Amino acid sequence: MRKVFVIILLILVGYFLTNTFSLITFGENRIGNTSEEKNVAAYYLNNTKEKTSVANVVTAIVVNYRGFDTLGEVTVLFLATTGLGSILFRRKEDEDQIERISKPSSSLVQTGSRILFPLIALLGIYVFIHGHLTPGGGFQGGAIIATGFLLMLISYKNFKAGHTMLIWVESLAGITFVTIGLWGLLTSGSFLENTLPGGELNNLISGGIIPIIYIAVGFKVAAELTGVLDILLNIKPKK
Amino acid sequence: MYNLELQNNLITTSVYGSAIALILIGLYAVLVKKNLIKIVIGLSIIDAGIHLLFVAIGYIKGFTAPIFSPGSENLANKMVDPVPQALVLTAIVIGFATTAVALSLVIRLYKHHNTARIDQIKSLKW
Amino acid sequence: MVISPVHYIAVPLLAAFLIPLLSKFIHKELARIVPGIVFLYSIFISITLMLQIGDKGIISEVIAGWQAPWGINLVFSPFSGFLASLMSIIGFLIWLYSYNFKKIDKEQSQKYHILQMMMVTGAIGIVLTGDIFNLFVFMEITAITAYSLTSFYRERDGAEAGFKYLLIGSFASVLILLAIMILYTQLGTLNMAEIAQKSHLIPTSLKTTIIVLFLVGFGIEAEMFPLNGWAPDAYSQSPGPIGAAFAGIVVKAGVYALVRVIFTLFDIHGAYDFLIYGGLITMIIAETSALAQTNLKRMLAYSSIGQMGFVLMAFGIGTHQAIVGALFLMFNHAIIKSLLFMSGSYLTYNSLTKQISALSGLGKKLPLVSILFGIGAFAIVGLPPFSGFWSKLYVLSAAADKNMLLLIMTILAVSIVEIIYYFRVVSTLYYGKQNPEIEIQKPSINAMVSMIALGITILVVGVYPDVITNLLENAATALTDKATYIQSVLTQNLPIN
Amino acid sequence: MNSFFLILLILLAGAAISFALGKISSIISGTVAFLSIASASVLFFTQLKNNTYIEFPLGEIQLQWGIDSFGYIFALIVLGLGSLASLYSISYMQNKERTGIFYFNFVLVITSMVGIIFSQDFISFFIFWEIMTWSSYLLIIFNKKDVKEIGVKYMIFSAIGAYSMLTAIVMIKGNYNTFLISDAIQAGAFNFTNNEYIPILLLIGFAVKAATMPLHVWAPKAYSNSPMSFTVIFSGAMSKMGVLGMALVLVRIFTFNANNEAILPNFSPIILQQTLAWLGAITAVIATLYALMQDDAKKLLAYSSIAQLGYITVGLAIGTKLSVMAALFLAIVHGIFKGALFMVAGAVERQAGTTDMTKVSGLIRKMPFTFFTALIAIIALAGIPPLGGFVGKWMLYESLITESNSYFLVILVFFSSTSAFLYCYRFLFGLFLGQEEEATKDVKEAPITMIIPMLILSVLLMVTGAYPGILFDPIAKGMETIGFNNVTWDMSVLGNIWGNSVNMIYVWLTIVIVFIAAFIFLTLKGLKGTRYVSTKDISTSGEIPLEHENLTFQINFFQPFRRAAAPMYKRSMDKIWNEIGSGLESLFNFTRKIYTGNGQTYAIFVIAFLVLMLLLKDTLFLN
Amino acid sequence: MIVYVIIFSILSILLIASAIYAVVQKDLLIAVISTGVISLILSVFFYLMHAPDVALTEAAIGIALTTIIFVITIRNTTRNEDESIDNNLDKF
Repeated sequence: MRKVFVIILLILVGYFLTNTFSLITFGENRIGNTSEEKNVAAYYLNNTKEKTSVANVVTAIVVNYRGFDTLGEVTVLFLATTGLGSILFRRKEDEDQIERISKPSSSLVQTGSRILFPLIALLGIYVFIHGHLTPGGGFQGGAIIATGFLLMLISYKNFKAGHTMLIWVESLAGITFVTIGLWGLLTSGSFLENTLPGGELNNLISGGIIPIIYIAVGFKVAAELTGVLDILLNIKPKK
Repeated sequence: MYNLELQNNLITTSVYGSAIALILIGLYAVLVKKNLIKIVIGLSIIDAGIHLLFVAIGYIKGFTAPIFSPGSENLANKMVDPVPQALVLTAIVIGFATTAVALSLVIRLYKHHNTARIDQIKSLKW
Repeated sequence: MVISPVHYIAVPLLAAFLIPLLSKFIHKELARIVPGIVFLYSIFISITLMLQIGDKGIISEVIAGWQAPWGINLVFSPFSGFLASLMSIIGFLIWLYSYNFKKIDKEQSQKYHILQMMMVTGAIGIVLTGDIFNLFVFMEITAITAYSLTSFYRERDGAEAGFKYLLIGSFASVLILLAIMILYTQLGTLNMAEIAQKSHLIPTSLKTTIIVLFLVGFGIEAEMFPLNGWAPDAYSQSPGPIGAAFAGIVVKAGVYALVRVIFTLFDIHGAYDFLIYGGLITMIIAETSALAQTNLKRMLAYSSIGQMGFVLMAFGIGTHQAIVGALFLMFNHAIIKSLLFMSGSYLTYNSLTKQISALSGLGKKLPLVSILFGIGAFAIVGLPPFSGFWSKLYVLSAAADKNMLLLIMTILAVSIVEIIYYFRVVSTLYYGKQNPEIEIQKPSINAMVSMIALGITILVVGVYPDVITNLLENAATALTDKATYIQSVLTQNLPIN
Repeated sequence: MNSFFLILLILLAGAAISFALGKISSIISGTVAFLSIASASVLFFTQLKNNTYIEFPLGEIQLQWGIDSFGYIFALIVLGLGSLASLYSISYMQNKERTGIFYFNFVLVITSMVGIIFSQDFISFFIFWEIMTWSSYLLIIFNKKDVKEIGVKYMIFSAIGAYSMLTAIVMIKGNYNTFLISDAIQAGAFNFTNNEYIPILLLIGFAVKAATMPLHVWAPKAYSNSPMSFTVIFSGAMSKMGVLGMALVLVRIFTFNANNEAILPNFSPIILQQTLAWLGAITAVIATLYALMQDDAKKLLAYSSIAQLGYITVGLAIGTKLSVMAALFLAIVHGIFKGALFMVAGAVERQAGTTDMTKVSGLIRKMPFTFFTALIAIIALAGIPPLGGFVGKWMLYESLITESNSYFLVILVFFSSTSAFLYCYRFLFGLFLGQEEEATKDVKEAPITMIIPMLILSVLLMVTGAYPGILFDPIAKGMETIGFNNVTWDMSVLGNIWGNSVNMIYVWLTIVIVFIAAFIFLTLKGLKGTRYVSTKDISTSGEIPLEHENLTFQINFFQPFRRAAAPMYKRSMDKIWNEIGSGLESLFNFTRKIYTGNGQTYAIFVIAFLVLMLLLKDTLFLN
Repeated sequence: MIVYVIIFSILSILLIASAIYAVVQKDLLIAVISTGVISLILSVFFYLMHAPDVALTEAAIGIALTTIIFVITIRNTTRNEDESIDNNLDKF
């Protein structure tokens, strides 16, 4: 009964979705001529190169034009970590009984992860340092680093992700982000304003504050995702 | 198969169609499956569909990625729409955060009720 | 530094990122104190900016130096400013109330305060932002914190409530994302002012789809029937002050978004009727469901939903006076329901069960809290001389201007239901048999201060509503004056680059 | 400072101070309450001149306060009775708990009634009305007896009344764009032919407070269960607020011509009038029948109050000069004698511990002053000459017979007022005469502060009986204010259209002389050879009654009557309302099952609603 | 062009198939891995639609992290959708 009703509903939903998207042609150029700047996309494509000296337009949008969204987004992650901590909170007295969810891994795995971890971390750092030049950036790099930590967390029974370090990294990265924003407000009158010189396109050091913010985002995301994993892995498994 | 229109239609169908299919399949899981984890899986499938749709509306046939790599500095007029991509980036991360919270709730519910079936977790009603 | 609306967001964020460091390396107490300072600062900003804009001005603040359509902007109009100020004040009082709330674990209190502060910040962000996707991001901030806070207590069924909330809330975000997507394909912009300016260009069939998606998506946040299944659970299972925050802050943000979409983005008359009927049905179902509740907080939750239905309906009437009434209702609901949740949570805390019957005779043991609860109950059902009466009067006379006799009758019939269940609680409190075994935990000074502040506000506004009506008039004008909104957003603050 | 504000301020301050002092001593608290009410009354009657008005804005709303001759009538009742009742309650409330709350609400009720009298605009009228409602609610449940049933019922009916009034008020605002009562009257807002809803809704609102069928069901228990010193106000003054409103509206439901004579364009206003008159008459009959069956003196008085209010309603509804005058006269006199009777009941309750007539009797020797008050008040209540009650009833009958066009109505009113003799007799006999009970052996007379107000009220009753003109004067002025022309009256002569007349002073003198003679004769006779026996001092067929057996003559007092009238008691309005209530409750219980508790179901609701909206989108959101 | 058509078609079929499989599969672990496959295919889609940033993000977050938190959850709760089979997810 419920199933039939749901399927009827789904058919209707599907009908409306198809109907709607049949009106939005796939692959159509809705930007128009970029120099006319009829819409935001055109404006971004037309101006990013000159005004921000960032090669990756998506990065420019994510970090600068819509940097506020990104700030919100890292906040969401931060809050998810905090929320997870509160949802899966254990009292102090339970703390001793923590058991890693995996049995001790074989030494092969352990050695492998120990070798792999710096490599993965380096890759992540590379990704977010070059966020303004190539695809990738803070989120991607941060997620990659978190994957590296995941390896360590599951292969070493007692690998603590280092709460103190996580807190430091997370807080400092967040504070950097907001402080840069407030610096912009202070000096140029608008929050997150790109106050540093743009530099040359396609140089590593270019784009003003954009790479700095993206690096901060990278560290923050890495710390937050690691924090999420850490919390989840620390749950006492059900007997 | 050389019919250009047919090719276009096929691509359109495969992108939009699979996105909409993902949404519907995810919805089915959320609305019918009783297992909490299945429901969360359903939610992330819906999210995936939405993300695909989002990128798809920014796609412009024959254009390149919105990156001024060396050698393509003057292709501003030939780049796909970067805005949806930026939005999807945000949406993916937010989706992940939501999924993490959802899963932690599932863990707690399981510990509390010793079941992961949504129709048995009804201590709050009316 | 010049005070600007962005401080509403930036300062709490900075504080939120700082708190883990501060509490770990300087002093643990800082985790609880800093949010209070932040809220005080928010109130300070509110006052400064409200004075700055005067009667009609709108401050449109751009972010990152990009002029309105290209970048994100924050709009501080009398309308959004009113709501932001209200949220800051309620947020502060809730912080004050929960400053040393005994039920919150010491170790948990840092997380609690961060989450609570960010929930308010997210709601303020929703209200202030001028960008539809940014609104979505702030909605997610609010939502994530709300899910976590709902399931904060381990000993209750918080997780269940949180999961339901999350399930429905995810639908909301999916629907809103879809709507934003379709909107973007049609207009190529995400700026709300520009959308408002160009919305007539969208083909009708797409436009209606967008509206439906927005209405249902924000309707979930605004607790519209039948989208509000999550609400009673979330209210009743969350910590008491968070129930207050839901009623006073989170739902308000949802209503704001809904109203913004209807009044500013798409000026659609059909949507007014939608609000009226949606609000009316919400009100009837919720209030009648509240009648049979045995759990105090769940009863308050249903009552809250019913009030939100009333607010939506008042907005749906659509005249200037009705909007003033609706805003007045929002204001009243924020302060009164906060008071009810705060005092109610102390009362239930001191009873053996959470049931209403267990409250009997507590009026003697907790006299001040009970009187405050009584004031709240009298105010929410709209008895003069408490503030609830005036909002009801405004809305009713606006409805009478449009000759909606049936509507008036229904509202008042529902109010009678409301009177029944609130008076049942009050009479149980004061005239029930006492249970001598209960040990009473007296509320702490700070909690009393915040409750008394709310109680006094209710009385003062009730006796002399003029203290607030001027603000409301301006806010209502700002909401309906679409042209000024567009103008001030799209031409102010030229880009610096 | 303006006297209006000063009066209200004194009263409010009195409320606040007596609330604060309630913890310390109930006597001090009560004294403060009495002093504030008394000084407010003094201020009112000395400082305020009739037809003075003040205006002040509250936001966009223009408020107007003032006092006219019509309000003056009710101010007499409210403040006079209020002062006496507050004096009375000092001793009555002595040694009771939570007296702070009692006096706070007591003074607040008085304040709000004064406010109602002041209000010349609907907003302040409604505000004070609601304050009156909730503060009296807190007093009704003060005794903690049947809190849920009585309190909730009172609140529901008050809310029905208040909200119909509010609906009417906002409709007046919507149609005529004014909140001022005078403007509304000018614009013909109460005119039935202009708008049917406004007068009907207003009348519903006032009828609730005046306890008119079928909205009376809250009244019996509310009257009998609140502390007696408040019931004095509740029944004596508060119900008159309903009368005030009804009088205002009913006068204006017709269209008037230039000479202020009603034009009768169609029958609808007449039907409304007749309906109300019939409702009043039926209320009187039914309440009288129920009053007969009560064993508790307080309940008896409560039903009797409802019956009396029924007469007043009839008088107002007939709407002629004479009938309205009769109604207003009855309203004042009812305030006096019902106040006195409730004071008597309170005194008996305080001294003997109960007012149950099967347990208390023969108090005449123990409480002579109380008995005297009861006697006088009962005479007035029954409408026996020479007291005020007679004058009112006389006028009412006259207007009913000559002007009502309906003899059935007359029959009903006659029936109920003759039946009223039965319960009047019972009250007096049950409490004060007859054999003394063991349980009430040690009863003493009530303290002096309770006796004084009772005696003052008895004296007032006698005076109004001899010189009804004292009351006719303000009533006539008041009636001229609300729209009657040339209201004539005489100090103590009642006339009728056939040219006969009665001079009340002669009647009074005659009866008093006869009464005194009889009193002396009976006392002398009684002194000689009366033997007092206890109720247990009997033996039935040689059986000696057991100790706990109750053999009072009071049990099943009107048993034969009850048997005869059994069908009347079978189906009461109370039951009907209860059935409606429980029906609604089960309906609500059914609808709330929508919240099944299953999150998935809620999700399906969302999607279903979304689909529904998508299906309807083109009809709903087209423009 | 035609290559694209073929790739898109095959990918979309795979996508839908793995989505359906993720929903119907009773073993939650396999279902979760299918969800990971969805993310994988999705990131290919993104790459093909000239959204390398999104593709990277989806790859890092969708494939790796989302999957791993699902697996942790399953480990902590139950592996079987109907909860009849014992949870034997001791190592992974």
